[in-house]
This record gives sequence, structure tokens and C-alpha cells, in this order.
Amino acid sequence: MKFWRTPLDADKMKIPRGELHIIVERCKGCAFCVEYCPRGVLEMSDEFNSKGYHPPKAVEPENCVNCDLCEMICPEFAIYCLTVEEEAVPAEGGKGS
Amino acid sequence: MKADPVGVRTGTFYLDGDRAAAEGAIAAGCRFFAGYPITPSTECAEHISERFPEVGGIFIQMEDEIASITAIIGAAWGGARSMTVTSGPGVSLMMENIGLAAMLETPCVVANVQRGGPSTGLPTMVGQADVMQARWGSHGDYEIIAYSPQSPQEAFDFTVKAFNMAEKYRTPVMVLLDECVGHMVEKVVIPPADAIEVEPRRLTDAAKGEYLPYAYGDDLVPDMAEAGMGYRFHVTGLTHDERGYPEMSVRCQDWLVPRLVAKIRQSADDIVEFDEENADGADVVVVSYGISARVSRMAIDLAREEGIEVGFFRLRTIWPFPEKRIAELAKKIKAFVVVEINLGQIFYEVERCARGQCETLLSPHAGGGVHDPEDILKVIEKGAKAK
Amino acid sequence: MRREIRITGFGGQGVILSGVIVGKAASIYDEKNATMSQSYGPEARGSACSTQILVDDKEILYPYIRESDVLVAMSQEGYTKFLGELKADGVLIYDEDLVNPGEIKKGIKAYPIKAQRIAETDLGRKIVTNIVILGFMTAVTKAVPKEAMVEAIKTSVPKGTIELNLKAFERGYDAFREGAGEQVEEGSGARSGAE
Amino acid sequence: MSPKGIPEAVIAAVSGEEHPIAPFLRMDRMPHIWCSTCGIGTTVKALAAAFEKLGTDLDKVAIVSGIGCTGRVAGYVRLDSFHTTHGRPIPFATGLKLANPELDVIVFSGDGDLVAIGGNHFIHAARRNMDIKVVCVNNFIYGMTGGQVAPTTPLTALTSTTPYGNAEPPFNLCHLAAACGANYVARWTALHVRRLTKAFTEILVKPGFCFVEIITPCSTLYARKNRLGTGLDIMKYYHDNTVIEHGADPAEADIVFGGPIICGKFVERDRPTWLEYQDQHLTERLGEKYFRAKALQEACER
Repeated sequence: MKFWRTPLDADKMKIPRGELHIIVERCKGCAFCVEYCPRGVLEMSDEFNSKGYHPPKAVEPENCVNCDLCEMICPEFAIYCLTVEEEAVPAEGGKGS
Repeated sequence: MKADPVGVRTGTFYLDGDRAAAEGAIAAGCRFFAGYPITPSTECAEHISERFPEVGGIFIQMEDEIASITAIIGAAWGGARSMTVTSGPGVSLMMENIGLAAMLETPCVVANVQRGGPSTGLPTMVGQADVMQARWGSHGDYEIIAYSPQSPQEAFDFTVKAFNMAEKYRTPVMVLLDECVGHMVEKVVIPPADAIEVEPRRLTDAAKGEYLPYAYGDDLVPDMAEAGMGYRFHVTGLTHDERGYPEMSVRCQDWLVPRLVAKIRQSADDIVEFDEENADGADVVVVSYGISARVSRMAIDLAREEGIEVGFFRLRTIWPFPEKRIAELAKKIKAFVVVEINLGQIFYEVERCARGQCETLLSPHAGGGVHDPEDILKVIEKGAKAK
Repeated sequence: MRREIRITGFGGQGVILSGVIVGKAASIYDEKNATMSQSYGPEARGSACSTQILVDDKEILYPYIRESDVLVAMSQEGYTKFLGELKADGVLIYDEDLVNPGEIKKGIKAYPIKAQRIAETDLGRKIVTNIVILGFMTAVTKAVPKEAMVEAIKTSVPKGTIELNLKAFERGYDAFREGAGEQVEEGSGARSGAE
Repeated sequence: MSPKGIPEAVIAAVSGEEHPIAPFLRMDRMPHIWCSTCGIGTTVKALAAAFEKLGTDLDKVAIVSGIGCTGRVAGYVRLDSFHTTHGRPIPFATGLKLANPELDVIVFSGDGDLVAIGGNHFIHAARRNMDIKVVCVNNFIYGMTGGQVAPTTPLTALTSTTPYGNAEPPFNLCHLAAACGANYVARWTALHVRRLTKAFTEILVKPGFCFVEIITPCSTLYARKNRLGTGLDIMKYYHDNTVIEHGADPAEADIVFGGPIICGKFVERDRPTWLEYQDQHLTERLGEKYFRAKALQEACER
């Protein structure tokens, strides 16, 4: 993970990881999640769901930091993140890298 | 279940019908009242506002009649026995939400102290022209229960009954006073609490997660849950299924609405009350209710002095209408004479039930006063001459 | 026997309370039926105000006055308005400082009383005028037993004023002298009553 | 099975999992009826998140809606929920709350419902400081009936009943609520999901009449008629044109067509609620005779 200014405690920081879940059939293709994901995890897919909408797909799922914004902003309750309980992912540029 | 003694002011009082209805409500366990001032019903609200702080009731004067009826429906779902009181123009405003109460199957009581109409009409003077509005006022099919007291004593008694029927059948119940009964002061005896029967609310005992708000048994009345009991139920004014969920379909409409009507109609014998005097063997039967029933009896006495065989039929409940008995009497008599302070409302109901088997005559009054007994007598005389 | 009583006056004279007391006395402290109705709206606020009490041994079927047996007038306006409904041989009771009855029809039994003056000077409280006149009416008409009226007053007036009101009642009651208020001779203007 | 979509059971079976909001919603009623890019669902998610944060006992929460698109919220959330008549959720909630003061009562409805047909109830409930939480999803238009002008429609905006543009000044809802005496007044947009969630956590614990206005896209009707693009374009508009100003005078926070949207927590104060005032006043006046006096005394001692 890159910082514009390396925090002093970057070596102790854990970067949270999220596991994205997309309920494709519930999606109505508003693209809010794609637009507002701060980590650029999502993209609209070319696939149709059965209602004819293009649901999002995770193009960089490993970038998800479990911020929940997609889950919060989705008006369809069609996307959510689950916390991935892993060891700390060291931040790039920190002392631990 | 007996009445809570906290609310019962046992004794002999000199009370007007409005205040007697208020005492009836409190005795029946009413602990939430929302209302808006309107003549000639205001004395009831005033009396409750004075009494409630000492019995644990919540009185709130709302911003209009629509808010008042809606608040009492909300209060019923919050666990209170609730009531509002109003008069003609106020009832007109309440009608949409009386339909909501019928649709959600909400026990609550609406008292209408009838005055002369239409529109603002005669605010301080008597009328009985809201009886059909009581039955048909809100849009869509539903049934209603309505009582018609003829004295302050009955204003007390019938208001207690109204609460009981509201709980028993989970329906809004109307008490149709008229200005004359509402404002007339007369002796009222309030019995001790243990002599007043109070119908308990039909609360569900279903396990959490298994409650279906509109599942019903033989009596067609679903058990109720109140907010906060943990059932987390949903109710809606939309056509709904037994889960309370909206379902816009012919099938669901046909499942729901006929039952709303049938739950009252099939129990009509339990609900309907009337007084009958010398109706069997009479040539003419006078049908009346409210204050007109009292005045009618003067005319009946005059007619009997003339040798006319007159019977008397007084509606204690107006809705449901005592169809069966009216139909039976129609076969035996020459004529019904309907005495009411309007230009023909219950008259049509009697005529419908008589099915042409006897004459049905109206002794009308446009409102503002009661009938002259001599005018009623003339109609009785006409009825006696019917074939 | 049905008796129809009209009490009329200004709003604020205690007309309605008077009606309640008479009705309560008859129906609760005597064994009769009695209904009381009052006038509503602007009438009750400063102008002519009235109450009608119907007393009967039987159930009261007709709720309004058709022909009054007794008219108690505490204002000119009320007197003018309701004189017409008084029976040809009815009883008229009026405060003679407040009502000029003009020519009283033959047959009507008229009983004047200076009720407000008695209340003000003898009792020191104008507010009990209505109770003075009720005492007088009770003595004149015997429509309701005196004891019943006393009980009704006790349970109808504010607690602190019971004694004063009972005194007012007695004072009005005693103001009637048997034999007074015989039928008024036409145009004679001769009225014998209390003070 | 819903006539419109895939049954939830199938979705759950296919995806194998369920959304974390599921316990809060009536999943058997999903999918909901709201259009693509409508923000109402987002506001519901924020409410659910607020409950989760607070750890609220949901058995003691009741929600009341009126009629309209937002009026359907009561039908979707798994609380004691009441879908009432048009304009009347506030008086219904008033009765519900006063009959059982232990309940948290939330009114969740739209702008047409709450401030047009229900406007009188709105101002009086605020005046009384009735202890209910009023959430108004404001999309500037009557959605369910097909895009007619609302009392919130900005001047000049096109609607199906103002085909030449709206010539009536709209209500500023926050100003209205504040002027009438609300204890808490805030405005956010459907984009401000975190701040909105925070606002919900605040009103759920704050006594008295609390009001949150949420500016929300209606892409199907309002945006289309006014050529404002997609729902996403509107969200971008919120992003670029929102001015967050806590404590701003709500009188200065009018919404103008094409203008900035001032958001924030405008009012937070502590007027006594209707029932608190009744209790205090009647205890003073009636003493022991006041029925609730004893219970209140016991509550104080506890």
C-alpha cells in the first residue's frame, strides 16, 4: 500500500483486507460502487444479469481494504465486504518493507 | 375481564351525553385520546382532558381531525385503548383513516355527536344525517359497528360496549350520538368496576418468528400483536397477505376483503341490539333510534289512543343493521314508519329489508330540532291505512 | 306530571348552573326524571342565555320545552325571548330590577323578586343571585322539594362557597310569602311579591 | 415469489451467502421496488448501520411510513413497521410513541408525504417536540405517481405538472423544522453515507423531534425531466456541489436549481419533549394525583 506521506508507525500498521461479495442478480447497475470505491477495486462488467443490468466485477480484489463504502452506498443491498482475518499486510515504503 | 377500578367513577351523576360517553370510555379502559375541538362534541374531549392525568391516560389535542384519528390508530398499535370524538365535518375528514383502521383491523372507537348538515350546517343543533356516512363513509368495502344511544346513561353504556366490540372484532366502532343526547343532562348511574365487563385485547401467543398478523380462525378475526412485543410485524393499508405484506392481486384482494366484511356479518347476531315493544301483532311498527326514538314513543302513545295497533322497534346498534328481524316483521305488518332526523337514510335500509312485503313510510326531519309527535302521528295514521 | 321550566338571563349569571341544580335535585335527590339542556354558542357568552329543565314522574320522551310551566327571567332580553312559550296560566318569576315585564297577560301568575339586590346587599355577593332566585322559585312552584334543592346545591357549587349558597337559597326561599303573586289583573300592574 | 425478479431464496442459494443487512430487512420481500440509482435503498442501509453501531434492541423500535416511494421503507425493514395513509405517518407515530413511550419511533417517508399533504402534522409535531425521529428522503418530486411538482421542487425545475418549469418557491425543510422547534436538524445527501449514518446514530439517542433530510437522486423522473443525466451523474453533482457547514443557519440553506447544497448538522438543542413537559407540568399542578407521578419518581430514584 502506498502513502503520500509515510506514517511514523507504518511498521506497526495492519492494512485491513476485505473480501468482496457481489449479489449479481440483485444489482441494478447504478455504478455507485465502481465510482466511489477508493481503491479502484471494481469495474462494470460486460455481463448482463437476468434483469439486463451490468453488475460490477472485482478487477483488483486484492486491493480491497474492507472500507465498506460500496456496501454502504449500494441502494440494492447487492454488494458487501467481509473482513479477511489474515496476518498484517506490510505497507509499501514503510520500514518493514 | 372486569374494568380497572382506577378509571371507574362509580356513583350517580347528573351528566350530559358527551361527558357520559367520556366516562364510559375511561371505564372501558381507554387511556389514549386524541381530538380536535368541534361543537357539539367538545365536552367529551374536555372531560377526558380533565380526567386522564389522574387515571394514567394520555390526552392530546391534535392539529386537526385527520391527525386525531390517525393518532388513535397508532396508539392502538402501541397497546392503548384509544378513542377520538368529533362531529359531522370532523367525521368527513376522518373517513380515509377510518378505512385504514378497518383495513389494518385496529380496535378503536370514534364517537360522532351528530349535528345538522351538510357542511357546517347547524353546529349547535341536532341532526341524525350521518348514519349512512358511518356505514359507507370510507372508500372500499368494509363493515362497521355503530351504536346509537338515546340518553346520557346509554352514552355511557354504549361507549363501554363500543370498546368491547372494537376489541372483540378488531375493528373501528362508532358511537353515533346526536347533539340532543350529547348536550342533554340527565341522571347517569356508573356501576362499580366489578360490574363492568371489559373485553381483553386478542393478543397473539405465537412464538417469535412464527406470528402471522393476518392469519385467522373460525371467527375470522386475527390475533393482534402490539409494537414492542418482539414480533417485528408489518401492517399496511395496501391489500396484504397473511404476513401483512402488500400483494396487489385479485387473488389476495379476494382473500382479504370478503373476510373483513364477513367477520362482522357472520357475527351480526352477537353484535346487533334492538328494543322491541308490541311489534308482533301490530299493524304499524315505528322504527327509530337516538333521540328520535324517545320522541317517537310520544307519537305511539297518541296513535294507541286512536286505537291504532302500533309497535315500536328501536335500534340500539345501527350497524350492522337488524336485517333478519325487520324482514320477519315486514311479513306480518302493514307498514313501517321510520322516524329519523334526516330526509331518509335508515328509511332506505328498512325498505330494503322489507322487500316490498309491507309499506315503508318516512317521517323526516331536516335537522335542528326533533320531530313534532303530531307529525309522526300523521305518518302512523297513513301507515295504518296501508293494505 | 311533566313540568317544563325555563331559566333565562345573561351569560355569567349562573343560568346553566341553576338548570343543573334543579335537574339534579329532581332526578337524583328526588325520585323524578329530569333533563336539562342549555343554549349554546354566542348566546352563552354575554347575551341571552337559557336553560330548560323538564321534570316528570315518567321517562322524559320529548327533550325540549313545548309550553313552559315556569319562566324564570333574570334579564330583559331573555324575558322577551321566552315569554311567548309560557303557558297561559304559567308561573313567571323575574328579577324586578332587571326585567320590566310590561303588561302581563291575564292568567299568568307573576312573582317578582329583587334577587340581585338581595344577593348584593344582604349577602354581599352578586354571584349568588341565581341561587336566591332558585330559592324563591322552589318556594313558589314546589316543583322540586326544598331538601332536594339543598342537596343539589351542596354538590354543585364550589366547595368553599356551599355555606354562602345555602344562605342565598334560604334567603330567596323565605322571600316568598304564601298568598303572594296571585293572578295578575289585566293591566293592573299590581304585583305583590318579595321586596 | 415476486413477480418482478428472482426469488431471494434462489439468490441466496446461488451466491451461497447473504448480505450483512439481511437480519435488518425482510429478505423475503427483496428485491425492492425502487428504480435503479434511486437513493432510498442507500438511506435504509445507513439506518441499518446506525442500529448496528448503537447495538439497538430492534424489538423496541417501530418505523412508520406514509405513501410514496419512500413510504415503502416500512415494508422492507424487519421492525414493527406501519405503512399508513398518505401524509399521516407523523400523527400515527405520535399515537404509537405516546401509547408506549419505551419504543423508539422513526418516521421514514418522502417529501411529498411529509411536507405537502402531511405538512401540518410536520410543523405541529416539531412545535410539540414530539419524541419521534423524522427522516425525509427528498428527491424534489412525487415519484410514485409519476413525477409531479412537490413543495420541495426547486424553482424553474420541470416536472410532469410544471411542464414550463416550476414557478412556486419550495420549502426549505431544515429551516422549517428548525423554526418549528425541532431538537435536531440535519441535511445530507445519499452520497454522504458515513455522515448520514452518524446522524442516525445521533438522532436515535436524542430525545425530542429530530429531523434528517436526505437529498436523493430520482433519476427516472426528476433527473430525466430536467436533463440531469443518470443517478450517478447526480451523485457526482452532490460530490462537487455540496458545502458542508455544521451549525449553519438553516434559513440560509435554501436549495436552488443548479446551486450548491448546504449540508451539515444545523441544529442540536435540548427542549423538553412533549411528554417530559406534560410530566413536569402535571406533576407540579396535580402532585400525587398525577397518575404518572409515582412511576416517574421511581424512575428518578433508580
